[in-house]
Amino acid sequence: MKKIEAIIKPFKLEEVKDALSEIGIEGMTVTEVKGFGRQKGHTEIYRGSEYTVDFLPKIKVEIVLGDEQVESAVSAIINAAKTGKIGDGKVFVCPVDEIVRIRTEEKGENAV
Amino acid sequence: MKKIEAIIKPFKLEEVKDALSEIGIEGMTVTEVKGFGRQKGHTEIYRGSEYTVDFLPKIKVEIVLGDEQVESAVSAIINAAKTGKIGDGKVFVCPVDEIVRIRTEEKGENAV
Amino acid sequence: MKKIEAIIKPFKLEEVKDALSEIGIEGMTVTEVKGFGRQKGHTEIYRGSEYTVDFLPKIKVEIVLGDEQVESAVSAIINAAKTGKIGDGKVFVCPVDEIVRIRTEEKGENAV
Amino acid sequence: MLFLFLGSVSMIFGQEAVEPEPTLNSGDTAWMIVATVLVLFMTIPGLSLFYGGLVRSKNILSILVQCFALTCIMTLLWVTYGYSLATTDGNAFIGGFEKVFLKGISVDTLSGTIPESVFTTFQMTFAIITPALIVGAFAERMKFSAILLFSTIWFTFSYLPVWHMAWGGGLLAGWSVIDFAGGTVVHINAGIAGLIACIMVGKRKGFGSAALMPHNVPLTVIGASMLWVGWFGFNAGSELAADGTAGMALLVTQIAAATAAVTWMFVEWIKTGKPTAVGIATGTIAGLVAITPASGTAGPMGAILIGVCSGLICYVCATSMKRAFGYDDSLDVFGVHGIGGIVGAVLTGLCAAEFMGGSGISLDSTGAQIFAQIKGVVVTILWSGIVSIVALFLIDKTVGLRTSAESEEMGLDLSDHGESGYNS
Amino acid sequence: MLFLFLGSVSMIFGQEAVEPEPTLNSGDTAWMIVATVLVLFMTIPGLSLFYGGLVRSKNILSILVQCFALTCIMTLLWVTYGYSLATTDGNAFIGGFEKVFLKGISVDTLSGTIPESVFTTFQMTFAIITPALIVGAFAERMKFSAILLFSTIWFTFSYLPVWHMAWGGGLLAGWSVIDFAGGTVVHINAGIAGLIACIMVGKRKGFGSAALMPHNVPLTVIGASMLWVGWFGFNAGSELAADGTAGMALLVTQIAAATAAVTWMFVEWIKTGKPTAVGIATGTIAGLVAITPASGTAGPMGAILIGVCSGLICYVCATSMKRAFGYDDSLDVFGVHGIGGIVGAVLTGLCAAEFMGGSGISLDSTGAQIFAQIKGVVVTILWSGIVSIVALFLIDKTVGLRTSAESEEMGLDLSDHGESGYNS
Amino acid sequence: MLFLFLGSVSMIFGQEAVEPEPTLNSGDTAWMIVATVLVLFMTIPGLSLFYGGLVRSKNILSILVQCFALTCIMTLLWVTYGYSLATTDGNAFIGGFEKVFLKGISVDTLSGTIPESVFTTFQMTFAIITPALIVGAFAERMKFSAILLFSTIWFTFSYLPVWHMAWGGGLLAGWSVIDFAGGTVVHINAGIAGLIACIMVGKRKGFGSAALMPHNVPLTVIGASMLWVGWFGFNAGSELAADGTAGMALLVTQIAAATAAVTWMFVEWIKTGKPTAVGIATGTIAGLVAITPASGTAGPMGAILIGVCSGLICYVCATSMKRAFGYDDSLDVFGVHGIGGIVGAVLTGLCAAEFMGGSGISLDSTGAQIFAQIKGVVVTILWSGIVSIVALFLIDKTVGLRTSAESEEMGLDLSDHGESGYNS
Ligand SMILES: Nc1ncnc2c1ncn2[C@@H]1O[C@H](COP(=O)(O)OP(=O)(O)O)[C@@H](O)[C@H]1O
Ligand SMILES: Nc1ncnc2c1ncn2[C@@H]1O[C@H](COP(=O)(O)OP(=O)(O)O)[C@@H](O)[C@H]1O
Ligand SMILES: Nc1ncnc2c1ncn2[C@@H]1O[C@H](COP(=O)(O)OP(=O)(O)O)[C@@H](O)[C@H]1O
Repeated sequence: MKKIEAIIKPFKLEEVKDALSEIGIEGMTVTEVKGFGRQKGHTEIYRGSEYTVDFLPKIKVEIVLGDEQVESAVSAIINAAKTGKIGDGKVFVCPVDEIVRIRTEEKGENAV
Repeated sequence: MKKIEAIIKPFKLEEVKDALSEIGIEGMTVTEVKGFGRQKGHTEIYRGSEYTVDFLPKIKVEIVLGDEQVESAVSAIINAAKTGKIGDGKVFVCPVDEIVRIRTEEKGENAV
Repeated sequence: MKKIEAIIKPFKLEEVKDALSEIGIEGMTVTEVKGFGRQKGHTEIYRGSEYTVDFLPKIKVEIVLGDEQVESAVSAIINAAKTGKIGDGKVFVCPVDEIVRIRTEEKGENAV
Repeated sequence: MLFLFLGSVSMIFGQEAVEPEPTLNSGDTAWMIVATVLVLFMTIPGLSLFYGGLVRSKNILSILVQCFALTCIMTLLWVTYGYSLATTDGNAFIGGFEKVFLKGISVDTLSGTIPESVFTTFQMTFAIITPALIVGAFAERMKFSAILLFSTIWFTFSYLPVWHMAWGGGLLAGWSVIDFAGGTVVHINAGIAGLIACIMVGKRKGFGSAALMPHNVPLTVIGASMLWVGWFGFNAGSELAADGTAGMALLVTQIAAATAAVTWMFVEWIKTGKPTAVGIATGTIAGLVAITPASGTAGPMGAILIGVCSGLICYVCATSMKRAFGYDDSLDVFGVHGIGGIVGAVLTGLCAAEFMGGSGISLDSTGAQIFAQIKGVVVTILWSGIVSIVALFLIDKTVGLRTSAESEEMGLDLSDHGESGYNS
Repeated sequence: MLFLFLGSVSMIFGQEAVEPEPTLNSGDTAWMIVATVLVLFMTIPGLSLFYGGLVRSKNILSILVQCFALTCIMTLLWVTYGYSLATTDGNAFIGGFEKVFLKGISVDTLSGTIPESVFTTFQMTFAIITPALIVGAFAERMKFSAILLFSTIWFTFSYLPVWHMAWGGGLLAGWSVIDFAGGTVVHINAGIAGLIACIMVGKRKGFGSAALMPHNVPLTVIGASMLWVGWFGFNAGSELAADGTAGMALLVTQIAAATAAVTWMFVEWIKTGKPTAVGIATGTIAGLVAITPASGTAGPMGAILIGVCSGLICYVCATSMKRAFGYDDSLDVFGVHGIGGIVGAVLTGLCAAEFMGGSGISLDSTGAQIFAQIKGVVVTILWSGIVSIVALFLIDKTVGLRTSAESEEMGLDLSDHGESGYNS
Repeated sequence: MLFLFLGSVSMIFGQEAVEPEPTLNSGDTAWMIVATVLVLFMTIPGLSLFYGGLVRSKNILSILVQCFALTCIMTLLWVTYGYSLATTDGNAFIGGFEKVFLKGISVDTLSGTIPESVFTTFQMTFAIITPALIVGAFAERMKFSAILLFSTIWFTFSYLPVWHMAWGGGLLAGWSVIDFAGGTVVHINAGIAGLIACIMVGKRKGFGSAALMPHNVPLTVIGASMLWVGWFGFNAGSELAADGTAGMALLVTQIAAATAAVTWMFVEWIKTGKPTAVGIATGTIAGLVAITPASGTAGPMGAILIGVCSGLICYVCATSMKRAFGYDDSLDVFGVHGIGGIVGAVLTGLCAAEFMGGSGISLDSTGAQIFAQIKGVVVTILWSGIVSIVALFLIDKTVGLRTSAESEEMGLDLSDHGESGYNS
């Protein structure tokens, strides 16, 4: 079992969600995060001084799934989230040892 | 060493925290997240139209701990977080290679 | 490839970011979290009663990087984030299977 | 002024001065229109914000909608029968029906030196704020439909009779009870209803264990500021004229509010080490409540006394007493309005005395006046208490008082109003 | 009062009563200074908050800056030529230039019983709020520079002429159209401009598919409360005196606002099961808009009728009609001000009738009055519509109306004003 | 009006006109009660919000509590000795003690044509806002206890003497310095105290490197709007009557505020490419400050001149000058109130001249008037500066001025008041 973590641009969330639904993935957890990378932040003006706001708003999407679904999920995310402009984000895949659904105590891939 | 990530209903946080304390786990990190799954969101009304708010507020609890504590921690979380209704959430367990306590630079399970 | 997760005190974020930049790490993702640990929260007063606010604001910094950078990154974080007072936080290192840059679809360490 | 003029003309001509028909005074009218606006401003946005900031974010809209809807509904009830039942002649408890639907009010009808339209609108704003005050007691758990029902019944059977008893020539007026601007009619009346209601509706889930913290203290402080500012319309407006008594009401209102706030702040500072924002704001309201009945008769020294007493006593009631008895008066309607109103009502008798710098009760009759004040308090407590119990009992047996546990968990904003207060 | 005095003196001496020069009345002046303050309060902070709460958080500052900047710019335009072109004698459509730069206004010049300085400032606040109302229609997407240009042109070629036609002795005045406080001059005028503008600027990205939810409903409710409170300056202030008509305007304004809000609330409750905060707040504004032209002539019963009709009709327009036609009038400027203004203008004719408790049109002439009202509405719609189309077309071809897709995505706060509303 | 009447009666009878005792004028009284309410509204909630939005969220409550507590404490100090020391006869620098505890003020005592109770409350609101203005300079780092101490000392030894010098027949009055509504007494006085205090308390941690961004710009814009609205009470209220001068003060205040805001906006737009919300709001305040001393004597053209100059000069001072000198005047108390006050004080001399449309200084004496204005400015700067230095030095050596580094990090809300502004 794996966990996919995708850092994406906030306004792409809906499209990513829809792309995942299409390949049958209906569960995910979403966090508002701030990203720091090559994409540079905007400048804000305050009292005549300009400040660069380094950290840009991003969305982290986490999906836990079975090994065989990983590949299609990653490409669904990439297709939906890509704008081709800097700051589009990353997808990471990590190993997961165990999954439990709290409601039913089902374990493993059944719990997803 | 392992990391437990539990996605739970927000109002269960206190109970989960207490259940973990009871088995001697005193450290954890908590994030407000939004969950998407089988549980369907509420509808909101705006200007006469109804919109379904897909993403539901959830809480992610992260605990890093030694291998032998994992089992009891998972069952403590499950017991405390369960309502039996859809949307109760999931528990994931992932491997962790190393832990450091910043203050003392202690490493491994001592750092927890 | 590895993911470093560091839980730090909020006002140390700038210093940690700068310390990482110095060793060539320019990408990271930051989340506002709440921490529960040995450090005890402040008390707030409301209507004559005091309440202890258990959960303290912390910052989680996530960095994905190649195996050989891990050590220097961890020590950079520790040096920058340390105050020596309780509540300084933790650094965790987890394994990562794959990384993709959404914009270019580059994979592995090139995607960082 | 016109009196004066007519007086002087008569003197000039050596004629008999006849008591003149009151005519419209534009200065009094200007002030009373503004006073009306200020009292409306107290409820929306003032009180709404004061209360709204104190609840959790999932219930902010429920408070705002409750205050807003009551503003509208009380306007219509006042027009329909409230004005008539409160103000026209009747028996010792209630007036009659001759002015239902504001019958007879035209552009030309006067009430003293101001248009009757202004008088009825001014009094309408009092009828609005009183039920709105009560909602703080059962905040975060009572059903919207039940609140509207309760307010309508309570307005009809408690607000209007107490109005008539105190200000419409009824029972309390007969006892010469002094209630210049509504300490009894508004604050005690509402405070008791709040106490009964919060007990009968029951405690919020988590009360006593979880910290049910205010979600937005700045809103509360802004709301308190607006209440303060609007209160001058309430108190100085109750003179119904722009004259020396209105001016003195302005001054003593300001002094009592400031004194009570400072008292609360220092007591809290000494007891807990930290003077809080919610504390100083609540202290101000306590002072404003307590000076209300006295604002037409007290002098500056009386105002200081009333400020110190109300700040001190309401602090104890909103903190220790509430904890001791264990009722969940969520936003301290009873602790501040009920208790503050009682403190003020009793001290009104004392501070009207000449030796206190008041407007003229002699030393001898001070005791009698204080006794009359106490009688007024007791009648109001009983009346409002009984009406509240009966009304809540009936509603509980029919539509039900309390929202479901699940709705309470989710928040009244979503469950009752289908909306969240904050989105991104 | 002084009239009265002079009258009585003359009677005493048996002299002929001469129509006296109007002199300054301090009560009227007091009221009109305050009314001016209240109308300014309607725009900033009232309207700014009402609108600001309804947009997404990335556009909050754009709304606030737009309202604030228009307040300043309209002040200067009014001083420069607005007051002169609107109020001085000219032809049926526009006044003259003799008072440009407020020439001739001094400490001693009067306008009726109040200083002319007060009259011009009072009217300035109307000139401020009218263009500010329009910004709700194209919120979240129109460029700041284009908004300032459009407002300047529209103010000059639509607001000033309609003012002159209705209140400056022009065309509508000649037809005896009743517009006591600006239903036509302000609300229909702005509502039509909003409709045209939202169509010509185009829909927001995501309109119809994504939920473009209000980011802070409490701000909206506070703003609506402030609009309500300030509206008494608007309506009762339009009497330019503190007298019985001002008092009646106060009363009917309150009744209509409350009635429309309650109507909206119950309709929404029945249709969707939930009475929302945005709903009841919007209903109030609909009622306030609709009573505006009628506030000097309607009685309480007329106010209830106007409240019910405007609540009902505006509800339908802001929900179903907008969806049916598919234009993105973001904050319902047309649905509430345009439609509410039209409903009010027409009903003004009816409610002025004696049998409706109004101020005296006989049954016979009611039909004629309603017809005059309709003519006034049509002229205003055409005038404002044509000016808006031409102005927007010209701006589109020169500086452009709409912000780039990227800026819209990022939000106008950052793209136009270089600031975020909220930081930590 | 009464004068007029008595005059005409006397003429009729051919008697000698005797200077009549002033009697209460209900219109003036109505206006002055409202003006008092408006000036209180400026401090709470106006100024509190304006400042509160500009700090980081961990310090929001500290600002709100400081303003609120100062409101209360200054009320009590004014009642106790402030009114007496400021207004009664004494020497050139300070008054006497005969009205301590408001001795002698009753329902019947008048001050001109209004009750003395209204006059003292009106002036009390000025004594409230002046120390509250100062807290912006040392926001986010000074201890609450030190602030209360400093304010009390500064009020006693700087505010009261400058009041007496300018308005109580003292030194500046002797020089015929014009300060209609408090440019010198309030704004320069507070601005200098702010400058000294921010230097002596030291910079905030991170000043100059980190972006200490405003946490809630909408609060700031609302606050600025409320200050604007309330300022009419401040300026037009300073006439103490509802007459032509009050009306003109209303008009010029509006014009100057709008002009300064527009000036700031365009300068910022040109220099940085973005007109910000904080910018336009600050520009308004600069204009309001600068017109304050001139509001009783300037005409519309003078108001435009004052607006342009204050917008421009304050922009430079709050941006470039502050950066050049490196002091951390957190919320620009000196840059806006100090500098704006000085600009206004000097231009008051010019704009009172007849050729500027002012109220009547001849061309010849304009130079002398400007010189008198400058003398007034210099005296105020020295007086307030010295009192501030001594007071801050003493407090620093006793209770300490500055909060600990840790408390500053945590935020004053938790460290001084035991509360967070926002919870969920
Ligand atoms: N090494 C990293 N570890 C964790 N997150 C990263 C890393 N590098 C980039 N990110 C995240 O990805 C986002 C996009 O990265 P950026 O370098 O700006 O653009 P791109 O992905 O197009 O090269 C960042 O804002 C950050 O949230
Ligand atoms: N595959 C998944 N990956 C990550 N998080 C998930 C996944 N499936 C569900 N979740 C999280 O768990 C929450 C509960 O899931 P849901 O399907 O609604 O109910 P249940 O867990 O009772 O079956 C979701 O809101 C989401 O946050
Ligand atoms: N076992 C754990 N798992 C996850 N996070 C932890 C754990 N223990 C501590 N933390 C995080 O680290 C923070 C600091 O820990 P704490 O025990 O207070 O101090 P210290 O790290 O100095 O011993 C906590 O607030 C929490 O966010």
